[in-house]
Amino acid sequence: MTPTPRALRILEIVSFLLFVAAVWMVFFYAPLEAVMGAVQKVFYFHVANAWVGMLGFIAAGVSGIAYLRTHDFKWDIIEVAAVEISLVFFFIAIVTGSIWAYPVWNTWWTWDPRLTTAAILELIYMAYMLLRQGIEDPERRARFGAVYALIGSLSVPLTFMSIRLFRTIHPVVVGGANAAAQGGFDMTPKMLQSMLFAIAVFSVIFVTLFWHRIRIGFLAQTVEQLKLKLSQ
Amino acid sequence: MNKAITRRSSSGLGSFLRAVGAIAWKDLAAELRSRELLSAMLVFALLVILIFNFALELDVKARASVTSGVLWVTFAFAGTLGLNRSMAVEKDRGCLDGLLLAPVDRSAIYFGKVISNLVFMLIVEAIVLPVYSILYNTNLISLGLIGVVLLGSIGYVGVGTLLSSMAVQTRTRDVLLPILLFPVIVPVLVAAVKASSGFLQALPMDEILPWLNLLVVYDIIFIAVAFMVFDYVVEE
Amino acid sequence: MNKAITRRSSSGLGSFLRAVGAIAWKDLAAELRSRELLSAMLVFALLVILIFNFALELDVKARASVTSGVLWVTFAFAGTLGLNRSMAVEKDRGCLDGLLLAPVDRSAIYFGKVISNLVFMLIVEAIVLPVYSILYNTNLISLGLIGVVLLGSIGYVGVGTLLSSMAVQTRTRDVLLPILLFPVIVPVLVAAVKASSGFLQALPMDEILPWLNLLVVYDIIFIAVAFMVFDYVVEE
Amino acid sequence: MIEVKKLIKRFGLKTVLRGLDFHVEPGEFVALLGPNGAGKTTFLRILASLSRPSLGQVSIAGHALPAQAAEVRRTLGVVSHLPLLYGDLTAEENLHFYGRMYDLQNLDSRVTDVLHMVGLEHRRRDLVRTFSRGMQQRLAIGRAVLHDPEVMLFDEPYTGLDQDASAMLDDVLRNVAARGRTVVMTSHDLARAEELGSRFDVLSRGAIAASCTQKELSASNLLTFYKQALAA
Amino acid sequence: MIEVKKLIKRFGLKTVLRGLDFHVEPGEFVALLGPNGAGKTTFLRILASLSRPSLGQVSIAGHALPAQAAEVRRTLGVVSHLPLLYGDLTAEENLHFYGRMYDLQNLDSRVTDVLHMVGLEHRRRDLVRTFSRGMQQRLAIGRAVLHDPEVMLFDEPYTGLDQDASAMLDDVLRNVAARGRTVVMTSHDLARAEELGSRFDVLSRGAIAASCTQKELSASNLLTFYKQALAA
Ligand code: HEM
Ligand SMILES: Nc1ncnc2c1ncn2[C@@H]1O[C@H](COP(=O)(O)OP(=O)(O)OP(=O)(O)O)[C@@H](O)[C@H]1O
Ligand SMILES: Nc1ncnc2c1ncn2[C@@H]1O[C@H](COP(=O)(O)OP(=O)(O)OP(=O)(O)O)[C@@H](O)[C@H]1O
Ligand SMILES: [Mg+2]
Ligand SMILES: [Mg+2]
Repeated sequence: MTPTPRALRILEIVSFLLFVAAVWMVFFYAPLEAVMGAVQKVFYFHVANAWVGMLGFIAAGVSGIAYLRTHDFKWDIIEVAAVEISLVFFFIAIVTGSIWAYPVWNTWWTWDPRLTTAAILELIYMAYMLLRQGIEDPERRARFGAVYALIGSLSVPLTFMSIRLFRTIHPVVVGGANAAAQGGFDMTPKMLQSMLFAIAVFSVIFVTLFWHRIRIGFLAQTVEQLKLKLSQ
Repeated sequence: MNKAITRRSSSGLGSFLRAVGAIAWKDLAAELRSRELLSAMLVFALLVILIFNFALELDVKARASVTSGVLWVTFAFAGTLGLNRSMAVEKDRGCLDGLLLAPVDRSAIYFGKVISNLVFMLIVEAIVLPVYSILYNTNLISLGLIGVVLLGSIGYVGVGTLLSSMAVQTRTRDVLLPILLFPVIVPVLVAAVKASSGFLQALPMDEILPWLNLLVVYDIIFIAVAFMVFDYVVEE
Repeated sequence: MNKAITRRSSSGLGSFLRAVGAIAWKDLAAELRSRELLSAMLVFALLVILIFNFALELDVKARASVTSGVLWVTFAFAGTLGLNRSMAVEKDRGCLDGLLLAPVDRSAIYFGKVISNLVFMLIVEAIVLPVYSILYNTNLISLGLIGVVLLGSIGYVGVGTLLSSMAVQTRTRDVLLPILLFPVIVPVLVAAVKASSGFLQALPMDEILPWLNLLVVYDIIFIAVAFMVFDYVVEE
Repeated sequence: MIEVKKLIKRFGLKTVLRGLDFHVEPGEFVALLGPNGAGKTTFLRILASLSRPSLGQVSIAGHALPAQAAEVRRTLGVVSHLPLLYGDLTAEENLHFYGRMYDLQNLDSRVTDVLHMVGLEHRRRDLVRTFSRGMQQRLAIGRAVLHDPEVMLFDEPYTGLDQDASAMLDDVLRNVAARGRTVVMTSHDLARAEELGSRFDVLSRGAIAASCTQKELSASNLLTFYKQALAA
Repeated sequence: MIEVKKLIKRFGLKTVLRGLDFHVEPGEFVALLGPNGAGKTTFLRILASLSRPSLGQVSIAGHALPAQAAEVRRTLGVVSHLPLLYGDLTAEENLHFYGRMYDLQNLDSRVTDVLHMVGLEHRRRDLVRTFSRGMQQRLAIGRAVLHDPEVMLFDEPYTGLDQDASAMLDDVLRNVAARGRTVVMTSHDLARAEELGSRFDVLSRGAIAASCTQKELSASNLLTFYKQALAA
């Protein structure tokens, strides 16, 4: 088996350190939010996870296109990796969200466009998994997967925009405020810095995991090929 | 070929149960291998919940009253998905004929299918309920409610299995089932909804009881009728 | 056999349109004879409305606010019924292979199916709307609303046709379509619901317009993408 | 063994079987011949209790159809145009399932024997969905003889079988005939029918146009007999 | 006309075609023989552009598959295990539909000719759903030759055909062969194959085990050749 490349090793360490730094920044650098207090700290992880997750879904869509153009299985592997990891990230965003929601809106969940669109986005990629599971021929699985990843990524923008289009209780802090929002707040420069930093850090973490998952994908492929050799 | 092939010459009941078991087993075995149907039903159930709330944008207080309604509609839709599939499997390579050729009582076929369908349905419900409790932050996991879900599902599957085996023999099989099933199943759904919301709002038992009774009565009637008419349905 | 069989040696576009026509025609002809699908979709649509109605115990004012939501969910469900069926027909005696063997551009197959699906959908909607208006005596028949319905249906069928031709080639074909379709169609549904209720509540045009734009944008994007990737879906 | 009187079968307005009379002694091997659309399959489906007569009496092994279908079914083994197999189960599982439905004892050894007989041992653990046409037909035959039925109704059983499988089926049929089983088999392959059959009935326009036994035939050959029957 | 090099087809881990080489001159009539599960249908489906090769080159009439499938399709007429007909349309409507797909002129007369040829004139207005197996097969053959294709890929076309229909098909095939069309036909009926074929290829374990022309054969007979090929 090919050993973990050095770059990846380094990346692992870096992302760990960055994560610690981010945590520190969130808790000690960024000021305490006046109204909500400590809970608001969730915000940094919440947003970071959500954004990174959504970026991942977009990435999956792109690699879907790449696969359809080239019919090169490497893109299929990348696509699956992107979807799987983003599923996790986005799920964390939803969970942290509801952790935040409980004290602020005193409910774990409410039927609000932003929340619903988020949940639906998650479901799109569960459907993606089901689709792949239902197909045996790997070539066709890759093709259909790519097509669906592409279609799915089309509704990411709406999910992102929803808090900016609908009247919702879910706050906006970047790009225009939201009248009906509850628990909104104006970011102090330090908050903004921390948020951007957190997003950067989670992006790095995402890349690390992504890389690992892709390697696993390729290893799995080689295993398949070895099995094939044996079966003949 | 020359080796003697002996049939068990055991009690009717014994072989009846063996047949029921064999049929249920086959469905479960196939599903256990692929797990397709279950995961599909699950995702679909969640989708229905979301779409409902989205399309209706119900405000919170309005919702409290309709929780159980939405819940049961969800089960109903997810259920048809399961029923449709489990009968489509029978029609695929003419298997239904294979079943009908077997020297087993028709009711064995019926109960076999009922069992496998019921298992699928209950598994889905077992997963949807907790998710649902979070989404609607009301705790749905109470003994009473579980009882209602059980009763409701039995009635639903009892009729559903009958009607799906009718639908599958028509040319429009892929569309007919819900049309046949929904109108018939309304009494069960109503009773189930009422009983559930009774438990959710922690009404006194004597207000819930009538609905429970209704539910039980309908279950018995439906199963009994289905059991009796199934022969005519599957015979061509 | 010895008589010469000549092919039309006409423009690519001409034969393209003829192919599209032939495919749409075949579906419509079959349906015109049996009228099964349409009546099924209709009954189902009405059922969904009723089920909603009772599950949610909508009181008049509550209903007014959710009318458009109920309508679109109804259309969505009835639509999947239609899409599923119209693709199942292709899979039945291996017809899909027959289509793929034909020397026509894949997009001709796509548009042919889109047309027939759209026709079915619109017919159903054309009947459901007045019925609904009568049931809940609110007049739904306004030019604006009809426009929205048209736009919404186009987007829905555009993606639906693509996804149904994917679903039909998987093992779980009878369950997969709604799961694939509903989540991705949400943008269209949302925009449609908002726009419709805008017209129903006679909001000023500038409040409706953004939703109409969103609807148009998604229609264009979806059709364009579906059109571009359809080859990959049907190419074996 | 089989007793059919004035059998009439209608599909809507179209009458497919027009007062068909048919009688088979135990141990007879009837080759049911006839052009496409003559009504062979329709007739066999009625004998198999899969379809109801519109008019007329049908009885098998002394039990009337459709009234006493239950008794009739234990005595039947059927091969139809469809394999009647579950695509999502393996070859083995399919036979096991049907074995249980017929309530057979020491099933495992029996299944193994049958799989060996139809030459699918090496594929016993593969899903029937992935079988080639001939392999599915082989398994369908195995399914039909699994419980060693009294009466066998085979509708074009040689469809899609290769040389070996055909030879296998020849043996099976000779063997069962030798053991005094009753067989009704449709086929368009007159040569094969002539080899196997002890009696030849020609079904034409929904009635038995002509019938003769192996001995009566021995003078002329089956093809001419068949042609005359249809010409008449 | 047909050029296949090192064709490999896998389903998951199972390799069905193992480096198959196949070459057909224009006007040749190749009878493709082989036991059940040899890979005949899989191979024909690849030639028909209905299934993708896992590896290897395939080209028909100078066009490579799957790249130039569009060009290839105009030249093909296919009979597969399934009739590829719409059950809810009449015989006539089915042929009309396919005629339009192939963009044929004076379609009505052509459809009438074909229906006459396959002996279904009297049923032209009946739904295919209600056809017997043999009648569906007849129509499937009609569908395949409707546009008088250059290359015909027939997979067990005699399945379910009665005497007349088989004779009809014999004529059709002789006729097209005489008009210099290329035919690849699979069959388990060696006698018939021997009559019609100008060349005989035996497919076994995913490769062409042996091949010989009509002339080379004339000394011995096909059955022995077939047996030897498999024994080898
Ligand atoms: C389960 C509940 C929640 C979900 C599913 C959720 C989902 C999301 C998603 C997907 C994003 C990223 C998309 C975007 O930035 O527009 C986001 C951002 C955000 N969330 Fe939430 N959220 C939840 C609860 C909350 C709560 C309770 C609060 C605070 C009261 C909150 C505050 C924010 C803020 C401030 C942002 C950044 C918005 C911006 O981009 O300006 N979220 N949330
Ligand atoms: N469901 C149906 N509705 C209407 N007509 C039918 C139906 N099923 C069969 N038929 C008609 O009954 C006649 C006999 O059909 P059947 O399948 O019994 O013929 P067959 O003898 O088996 O022919 P083959 O040798 O081709 O199998 C045919 O003309 C067919 O069109
Ligand atoms: N989808 C699939 N998945 C896995 N294996 C398959 C699949 N389709 C076919 N096979 C396998 O490929 C092999 C060849 O199948 P194919 O249908 O080409 O055989 P064939 O030569 O046509 O046999 P027959 O004469 O019975 O028609 C078989 O062993 C079959 O099990
Ligand atoms: Mg027949
Ligand atoms: Mg084959």
